[in-house]
Amino acid sequence: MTTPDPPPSDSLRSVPRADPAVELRSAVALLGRFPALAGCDLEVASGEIVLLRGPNGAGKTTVLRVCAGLVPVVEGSARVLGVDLRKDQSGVRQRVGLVGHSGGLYGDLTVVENAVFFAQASGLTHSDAMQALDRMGVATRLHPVAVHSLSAGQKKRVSFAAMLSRRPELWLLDEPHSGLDESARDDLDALLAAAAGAGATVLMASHELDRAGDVAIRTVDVVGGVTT
Amino acid sequence: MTTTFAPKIIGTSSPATRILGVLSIIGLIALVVFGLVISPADFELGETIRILYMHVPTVSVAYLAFIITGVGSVIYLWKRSEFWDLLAASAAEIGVLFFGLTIFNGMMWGKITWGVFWRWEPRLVTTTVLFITYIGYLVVRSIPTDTRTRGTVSAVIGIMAIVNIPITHKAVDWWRGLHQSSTIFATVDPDMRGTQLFSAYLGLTVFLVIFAWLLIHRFRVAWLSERARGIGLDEAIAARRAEGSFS
Amino acid sequence: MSLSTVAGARLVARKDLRIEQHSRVALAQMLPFGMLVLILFAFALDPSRDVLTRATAGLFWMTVLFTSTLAVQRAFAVEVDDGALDSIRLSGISAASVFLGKVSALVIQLLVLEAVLALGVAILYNTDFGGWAMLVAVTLLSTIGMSAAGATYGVLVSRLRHSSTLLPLLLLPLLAPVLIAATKGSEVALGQEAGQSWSWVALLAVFAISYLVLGVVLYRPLLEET
Amino acid sequence: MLAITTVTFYIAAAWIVTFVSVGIYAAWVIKRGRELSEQVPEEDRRWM
Repeated sequence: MTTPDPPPSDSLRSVPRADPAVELRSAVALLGRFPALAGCDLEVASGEIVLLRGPNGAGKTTVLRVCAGLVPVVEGSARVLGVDLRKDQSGVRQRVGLVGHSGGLYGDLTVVENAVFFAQASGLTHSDAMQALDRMGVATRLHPVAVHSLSAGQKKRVSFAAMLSRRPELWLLDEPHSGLDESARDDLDALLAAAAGAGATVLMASHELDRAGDVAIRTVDVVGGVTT
Repeated sequence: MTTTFAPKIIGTSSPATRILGVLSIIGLIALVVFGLVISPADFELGETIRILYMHVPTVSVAYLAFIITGVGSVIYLWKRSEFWDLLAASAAEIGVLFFGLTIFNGMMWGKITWGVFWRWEPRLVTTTVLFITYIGYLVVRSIPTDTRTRGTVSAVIGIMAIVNIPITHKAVDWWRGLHQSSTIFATVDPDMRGTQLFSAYLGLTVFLVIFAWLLIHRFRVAWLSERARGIGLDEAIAARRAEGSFS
Repeated sequence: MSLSTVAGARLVARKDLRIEQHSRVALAQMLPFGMLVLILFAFALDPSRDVLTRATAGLFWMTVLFTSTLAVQRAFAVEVDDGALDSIRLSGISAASVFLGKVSALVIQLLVLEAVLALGVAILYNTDFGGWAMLVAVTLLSTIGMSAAGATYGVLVSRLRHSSTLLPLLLLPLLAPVLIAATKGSEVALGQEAGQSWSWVALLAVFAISYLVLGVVLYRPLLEET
Repeated sequence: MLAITTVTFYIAAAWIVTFVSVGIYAAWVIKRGRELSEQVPEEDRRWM
């Protein structure tokens, strides 16, 4: 059941360049006592856009949460942005951005309050937050609306804005295209391409192969807690 | 520090625990002889002094256990070593057992002395509140999570709880208008003489030996069950990986 | 990049108070609940036999204790519901800031609740208030103590399953000394009982300081290292 | 020597319950240790 390394990793090793952004080796991660990751190997070079593809429950979300330093790796090794997560699990948190299934927002706060809170929590300013909302195309009329009354797509834009304002080096996106309308998906693709162009790395999970595949440089299949 | 298995010995015993086990049994027999037969009834306490030969050792051992839990919790959060996590948990379980017995013995003593099982006597109240505190600790440990979260969460409770012991003592003492300082051993009557005093200290010694014996065994059980869980994990991982081969 | 501890704590506290301002859960749910408990106590204890007057302080603090577990539960439900706690863990806010922020917001909300409940006690139980300095000291210190212990256990149980039923089991025994000291301290302040008045205040201060220090230290392993 | 009175019942209860509880707990721990040591391979059966 050992899986060969994906081809790009070999070519990476031959050419001296920056450390890979993500490097999981036989990583095991538990949710409760369930091994959500069962010896997962994954390598993502910096600047890459990688799509994790797989059915529900394959472990895609856990890969993202492991890379964010939110779920510990109990066996194997995990390095993200040069940080050894088995030694310093939280060392990478401030440098990554995660847009998960749940929005990671406060439903009772307004769009602006959420965006400003998370920007300030990362040491940024009010105007950084407003710029990010602007960049994500969140209409001004929505600014004073409580997040819980937004549609799924609008909420996703706010989550992206909260992440974007922090300028993370590694973007971890769970089903980023779901819930978005066609024009928003185009915007998102453009955003991801621009982010990768600016040196950020994007790791996203999706079971929607048709769409997310377009922007991804490389697709990795995940099933049964391992990459295949 | 690694005691490897001698082939003849099964389960969690080792030469050291065998000696402790034999000492425990001899000690308990001696305690029965001294506590129930040889030593006389007390001038003030009457026959009820014999309950103190059980009461004082169990409560002392329980507090000792909780101190070990507290210290183990601090060291676990600092060093993150499995040893201290499991030692803390093992000690807490034994502490809860002995605390339960302390409350029971206290109630028996109360029934004779006051005619009722329960009175709002400071020691009984404090013991009961702390008993429930540590039941919380054990409940949290029984919730399935990964080892690290379980260790962290229970260590935090172990530390919070031990800080609470002196505060609860003071609060309950003052609440009952008991303003003089009292220690765990205050129930060992300083007026006790001869075989009474001897029986009291014999009880303490015997229960400390039993505690050491139980703690070693319990720790080893905890250690083994972590290893068994590791084997279970390997199987779970294999099963998880097999999910992929169907599709 | 990172905020100072105080700035982070202020940010978190302001955020929690803003959430309360929008959702009004404390005002519209916890406060009526507390009032209801005060009234139910009266039914259970038969108000005509002036048990209530004698037990005022105890009943008041029991009510506060129950309400405070609800407040703690609510304070961490808003973090967990939509995964906002993860966003916080990824932000630059230190664990100590999150703790102090959560505690400050809890203290402020509980103080308001206590003020209204005290008014309710004065009317329903016909209590004469007096000994203001000590009442204020007792209330302030016990509220800080309850909030500090509550914030620590609140985040702790949010990491586990069955968290809503686990919280009272863990929190209430820990708060037993606070209940005793706050009740006795209040009785002394109200002149219902003679006693070493300030020793209760001192005990509450020891409790509050201990659990503030523990919370600052222990939030790190709870939020950052797991 | 312990005099036989009504008091004896409660004293006996204290002693017996203590002895029996500790005994049952010890037996449970030992039994559990034996079960587990059968599941765990030899090389893992060291304590620290």
